[in-house]
Amino acid sequence: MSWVNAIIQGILLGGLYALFACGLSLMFGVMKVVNLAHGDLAVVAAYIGLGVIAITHVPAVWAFVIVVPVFAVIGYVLQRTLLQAALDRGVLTTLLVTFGLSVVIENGLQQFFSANSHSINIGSLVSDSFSIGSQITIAYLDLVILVVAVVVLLGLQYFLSASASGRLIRAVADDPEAAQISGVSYRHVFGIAAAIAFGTVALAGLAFGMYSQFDPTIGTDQLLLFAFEAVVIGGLGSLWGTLAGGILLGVAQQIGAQIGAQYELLAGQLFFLAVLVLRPQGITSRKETA
Amino acid sequence: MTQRNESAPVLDVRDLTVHHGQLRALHGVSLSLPAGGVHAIIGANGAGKSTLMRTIAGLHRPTAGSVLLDGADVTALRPERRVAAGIALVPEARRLFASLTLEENLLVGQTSARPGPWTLDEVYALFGWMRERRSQRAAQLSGGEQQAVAIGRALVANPRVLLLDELSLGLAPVVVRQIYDLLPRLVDSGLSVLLVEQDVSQALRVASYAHCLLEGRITLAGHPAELTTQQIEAAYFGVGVSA
Amino acid sequence: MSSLGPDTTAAAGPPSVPPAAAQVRVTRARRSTLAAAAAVVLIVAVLAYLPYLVYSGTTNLLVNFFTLLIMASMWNLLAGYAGLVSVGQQAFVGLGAYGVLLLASHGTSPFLAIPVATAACAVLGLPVWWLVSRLRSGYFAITMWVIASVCELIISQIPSFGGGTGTGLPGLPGNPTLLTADTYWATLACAVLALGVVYLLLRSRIGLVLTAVRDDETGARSVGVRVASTQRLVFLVAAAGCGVAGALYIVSQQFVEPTAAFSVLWSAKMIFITVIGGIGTIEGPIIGTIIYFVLQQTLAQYGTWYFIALGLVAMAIAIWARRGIWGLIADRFGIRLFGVGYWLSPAGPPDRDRGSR
Amino acid sequence: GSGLKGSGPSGSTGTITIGFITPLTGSLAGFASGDKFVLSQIRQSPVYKNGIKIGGKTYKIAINVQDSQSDPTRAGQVAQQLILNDKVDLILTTSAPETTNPVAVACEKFGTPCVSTVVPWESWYGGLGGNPVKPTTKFEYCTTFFFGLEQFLGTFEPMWNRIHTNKVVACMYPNDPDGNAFRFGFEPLIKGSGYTVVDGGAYQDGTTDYTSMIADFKSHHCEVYSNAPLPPDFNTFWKQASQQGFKPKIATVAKVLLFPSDTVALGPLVVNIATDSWWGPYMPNHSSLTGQSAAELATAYQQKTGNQWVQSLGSSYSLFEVAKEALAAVSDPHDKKEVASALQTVNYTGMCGPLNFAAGPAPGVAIMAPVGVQWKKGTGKYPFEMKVVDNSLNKKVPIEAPLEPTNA
Amino acid sequence: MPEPAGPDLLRLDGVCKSFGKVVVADRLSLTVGAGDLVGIVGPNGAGKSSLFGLIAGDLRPSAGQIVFAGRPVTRLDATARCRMGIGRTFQVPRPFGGMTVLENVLVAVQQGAGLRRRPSYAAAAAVLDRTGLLGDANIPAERLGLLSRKRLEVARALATGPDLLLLDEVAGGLTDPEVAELVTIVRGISAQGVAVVWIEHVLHALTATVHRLLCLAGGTFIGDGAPAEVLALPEVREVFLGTEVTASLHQAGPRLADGQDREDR
Ligand SMILES: Nc1ncnc2c1ncn2[C@@H]1O[C@H](COP(=O)(O)OP(=O)(O)OP(=O)(O)O)[C@@H](O)[C@H]1O
Ligand SMILES: Nc1ncnc2c1ncn2[C@@H]1O[C@H](COP(=O)(O)OP(=O)(O)OP(=O)(O)O)[C@@H](O)[C@H]1O
Ligand SMILES: [Mg+2]
Ligand SMILES: [Mg+2]
Repeated sequence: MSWVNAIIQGILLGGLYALFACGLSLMFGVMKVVNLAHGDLAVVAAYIGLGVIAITHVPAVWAFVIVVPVFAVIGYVLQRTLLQAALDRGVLTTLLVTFGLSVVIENGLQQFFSANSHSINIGSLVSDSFSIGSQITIAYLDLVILVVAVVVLLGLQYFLSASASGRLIRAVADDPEAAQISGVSYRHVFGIAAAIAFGTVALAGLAFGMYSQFDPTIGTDQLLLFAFEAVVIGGLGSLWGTLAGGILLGVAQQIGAQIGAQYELLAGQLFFLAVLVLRPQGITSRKETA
Repeated sequence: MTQRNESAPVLDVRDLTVHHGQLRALHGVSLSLPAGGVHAIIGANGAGKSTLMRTIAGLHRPTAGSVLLDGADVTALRPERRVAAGIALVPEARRLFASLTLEENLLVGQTSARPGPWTLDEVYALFGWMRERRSQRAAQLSGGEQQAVAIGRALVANPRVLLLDELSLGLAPVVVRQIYDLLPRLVDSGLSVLLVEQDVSQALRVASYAHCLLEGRITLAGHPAELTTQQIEAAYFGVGVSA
Repeated sequence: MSSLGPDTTAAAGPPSVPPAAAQVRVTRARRSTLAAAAAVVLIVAVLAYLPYLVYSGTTNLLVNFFTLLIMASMWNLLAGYAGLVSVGQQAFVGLGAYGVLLLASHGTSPFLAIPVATAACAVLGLPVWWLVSRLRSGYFAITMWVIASVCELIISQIPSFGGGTGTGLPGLPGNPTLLTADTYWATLACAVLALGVVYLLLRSRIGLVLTAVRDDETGARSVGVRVASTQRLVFLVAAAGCGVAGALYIVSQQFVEPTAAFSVLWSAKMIFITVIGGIGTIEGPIIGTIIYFVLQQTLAQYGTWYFIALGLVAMAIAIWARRGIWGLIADRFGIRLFGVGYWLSPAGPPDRDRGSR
Repeated sequence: GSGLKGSGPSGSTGTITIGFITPLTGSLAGFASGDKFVLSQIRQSPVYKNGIKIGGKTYKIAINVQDSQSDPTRAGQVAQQLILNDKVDLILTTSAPETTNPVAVACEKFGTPCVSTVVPWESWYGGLGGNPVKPTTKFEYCTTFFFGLEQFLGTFEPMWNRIHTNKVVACMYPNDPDGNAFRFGFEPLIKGSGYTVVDGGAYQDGTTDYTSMIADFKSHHCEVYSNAPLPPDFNTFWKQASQQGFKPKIATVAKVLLFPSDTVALGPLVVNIATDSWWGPYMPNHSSLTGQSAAELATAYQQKTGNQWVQSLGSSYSLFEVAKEALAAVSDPHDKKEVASALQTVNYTGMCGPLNFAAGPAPGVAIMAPVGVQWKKGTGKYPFEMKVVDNSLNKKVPIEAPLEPTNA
Repeated sequence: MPEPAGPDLLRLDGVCKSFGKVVVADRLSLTVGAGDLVGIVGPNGAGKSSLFGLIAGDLRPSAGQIVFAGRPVTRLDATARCRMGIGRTFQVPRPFGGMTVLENVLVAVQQGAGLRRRPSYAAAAAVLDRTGLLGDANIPAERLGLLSRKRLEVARALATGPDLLLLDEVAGGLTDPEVAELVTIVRGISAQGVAVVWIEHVLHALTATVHRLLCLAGGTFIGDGAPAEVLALPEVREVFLGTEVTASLHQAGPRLADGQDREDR
């Protein structure tokens, strides 16, 4: 029974990872921006959420109604300026630019908002849960995060593969210049893609702000690597793969934790390596010849 | 389609100078393409033909000179806006969207399409093999197949001016013939074509006018019938032929 | 250093070679390279004598400088030449450090342990390479990071290494003056060796092969390049190089702790230094390390503002000086200190240069 | 005779330079949040402002502040730099082993007197290579003042005893310097006092899910909870514990909830969690530099910065008191050996109460007397306040509120 | 069908390959003798380039065997096959963009042909000279135009010192004088005993050079023999030259304005 619980909790945890990885999957997997500032951006979203709640007194759970659009706009602007400039100069440049951005964000937050930790207060939802049998307890918060992750990731997958805008995003990712001569404004399209990615980053930041507490440095310290792993396990460019990757990673960690608390993270990492040994392209992508 | 004064050029290139970094690839090139015209640009390797085409399409910013479409200056327009205005380029080396399917490539080509006769169905009808391969990814198409898709992608934008860079490159004779046979009909539908072609005889056969480009300058221009082989060869190679 | 000299040869090929080819020469080094060779010898000599000239505060700083220089050069070799962008080189930094710790706790002198730990890192690089060799770009980068994390997690489970608490390094000389001088010489020697290896590697046939593989792997295979073994060689050299840096790190810190030894900050610093200095050039990491050090020494007291400045510098250079500071310098003055390229002369005035001057 | 220049002559100038290494930036910056304020207070005190009289000569005192950036590597590097480049006479360092341990190692190696604080003495002692179980090694240059596992137990156990429980303690200690010190030092002490220990395992810092550990605690029916985690990890754990229905009757936490911001982040779930307090406005202590009381220092901080007082104000303050005590006892402040041995015998009463470096559990260790506190709903400006509920170790501190079960 | 000039250099036996539903090689068999000069034509997408991939080792056949110089090479990778003497060009040039033209060729000389130092420099200069790239030697390959890139492809393949040279559409886009120049180069290569297999759509280049022409379509050779003979085969005319089908193609175009449509019929 405790194993069943471990797996269920792993799936729930995976929801958090997947949601956190969603924006990364779009930026890294589709737009080829290695976004090292991803975690920090999520933290910024959480700070904005905090500010929005303090000023408008909206219920915390509804903060996303304001934060997500705000962040989407930030994403659009950032893409049209900094990130596009980096992307035009190659993938390695995005690595350095987003690294610089990460450092600036972390220290800017610390300078202006101190190193203090915060959390997004969601009242009793934070401790509410329901039980299945005597052993398995499921927290509403975790469940909500998982559901949001599933809806967002599958929705985006559908958007990318079936909608006209999604097609344009993929086209631009393939060859921006060719997109231009096909009548596509690639800066705008990528701006939109970044806006979507940042919207999901905002969701992830708010979710994490409710799930735990955040401070200026936590974005890179804790979740960034897990998010990258989820994206890679799932295969670059596949959002439902990222969802599966996040969940598998969560389950692997929980199975490790079931053996011993010291193996929780190790189990996740070893699982990741095992996946890449068996499927170097991630679990969902087709094998390709260059 | 609105009636136009036949003598008014649809595309007017005036004194175009383009640099690649320090290298001046075009020196004050001027040409005008009348509605319904098929102009060929011929010239040796590195003469600047592709640079001219790409500049007209908006991919290079000229250091001097201007590009006019229907008398309106489009020099400042971005490439995607030029597509909407009616300039479509089939680039050298095809440049398909490798991870998109054949059909998706064509659909992307419709993004800024003007109203006009060319639809996906028409393109499929033109290239018989395409319809059943439409969900194949572009990266997996053969070179010739890719060229055809690139042409299709430009056609569905229903341009007024079609720029074809190295049209026949890599195509089997059957396809080349098919595409060249198509040209007059494209022209009939109101399109004007600017064509870069290494195969001079082929180019001169279809063109109503030819410009010869040498080291970034137009050295010879005229109706194909009026140009002699010697003239062309002289213009083509100038003095500096590599041994 | 004899190979630094001009290495020119007339293309007196087989008899069938047409006259045009017979008149051309392929040159390896240009004049600035010769001057550089002399300068390098002089600089190394002065540096080696430094402990007799300056107080240990300076040499101690230089230890950090050279350690970073080694790491950045290795990352540059890996990413700039072999196209393998890794964010997990800290795996080898940590393994190098813990290698020294392991040997020292069994009675070996830490200084003697440095080469052994370095070799061990190269050996450990083999299974790691087996794991990552099939991966490219993003997959490779992230997997390396995960491997570093695995190393950290495993090491921090080992009680004799101090677990997650960390531990001091036993067996160092008690005299601080001697200790700093020895550490300095060891670091200097390793740095000279590491840069020398990188230079010779790039000057050898491997150098061309690496660039070819980076530019087009399929193309490289088709001209007979053994892609896998070349990349493996470079990967192992970089593993050893980062290992030696880690070994020097523990000797100079005299203390090691898993989170610090396997910190992703190492990779961040390597990337920062290399890209700022100019990736894909031997000079780049040197310039980059100098810039990084100057920034750190002058601005670190400003706390968060220092980091904000660092981040902005990284972004600005990445965007406005793609080829790094060295790229700017080299373009401006047309110099090249370490000549690894080939030059055909007289190449005849190529047609395509027309109008360029 | 080797001709090596070495570190050069130590300054024989009229200025004493004190290095102060603290994590001003990075993940541990919360610990150092009061340090800038403390420095401003210190610099205004007569000794630090006007200089100190030693052997008839007045020396000015310069303080060189360095940021460890919460990075052990950086901490070690700035320590070496302070010693070798800036020729400091003495190094003070604070806030968690990640900063204090590499600094102490460098000081011991390069022979520079060093005082640390806000690190359990066992972590510090072990980090220098000593064995805290048999603390016979005497470090020549390094000293520390704080407290240890015995004092943690001395603070926590009376609180446990006052709540009726089944005496089963859930222990959550990560695999890091503090966590390991608790695992190897604290658990035996708990067992020794008649409690049963359930160890949740040496999890890694930064773990994001604790449900299996919680399930373990639940299945052992633990009613007492003890830990030494990083703040965000505790936040996650405690929220999950409440979701999963793990509700220990008494929770006594170490290392977290020292700072008000963490309590706000946890929200109402923080009420009645107990922790240790080594300093606070309720301490009947006075500055040995100015005579300012603990309450006055806390009030001044709140007025100056608008933030709620933090415990590290007192400990950082005392670092400079200790430095002054040692310097006043030597004949040459630039003689590092002399300063170091003076440090080993400092015995004074100041902002952190009486500190005696000669009488500690190990050489060079001075022990403070913490009290047990619980977080209660605030009555004034701040949402939660720390209230003294148990003064077993320090009877001079008045009880402010009744001890209540964490989960009734 | 002309007999191979020498002993078999390359032999394909029942080689099969398909990509999903697309069959590019259906039990293909082929022999090429040392010093042969063979041309391959075929419609776009017939599998010509894929055939080169199979021979050079970039693609693995699903069945069948490939023998080169008397040794089975089916299991060897591209590197090993190159070092055994198979040199190839790519239809879409793949230069090493960050290196100069000289360095591009040097890699091939040093790795493919195994020469070192001075001999390798000499050989590289000779190859550059032969392919007319001497003037561009110090230019980074990424700055080359398409045609120079194609020349570089030939130069690089030649530099590996092959016994068998696979040329994939190297004349595409060349002017007539340039084609003539290329034909001379290829003839010269062949004269030195190197077997050449040349895929080309520019027929006059091919017919002027090769002794034997193959036409590939639908994964099999539908023609094999002297160029003129092969080009006269009705199947070849139909799928490759398109002479018979031209008329029907006119109907395949899009229906434009009504009036024009009628005119066309
Ligand atoms: N992006 C670029 N950067 C630098 N130089 C360039 C660039 N593109 C083209 N050139 C140079 O500009 C000149 C003209 O090139 P262009 O491609 O326009 O010639 P072309 O006539 O199309 O040649 P080809 O027949 O080979 O396609 C050449 O010398 C080429 O090397
Ligand atoms: N990696 C691949 N995956 C799937 N299909 C492929 C792949 N490579 C080639 N194909 C398909 O195999 C067929 C043959 O391709 P190939 O490139 O060999 O044709 P080709 O004869 O060289 O044509 P062309 O004359 O146009 O160059 C094409 O239909 C192509 O779409
Ligand atoms: Mg061109
Ligand atoms: Mg082909």
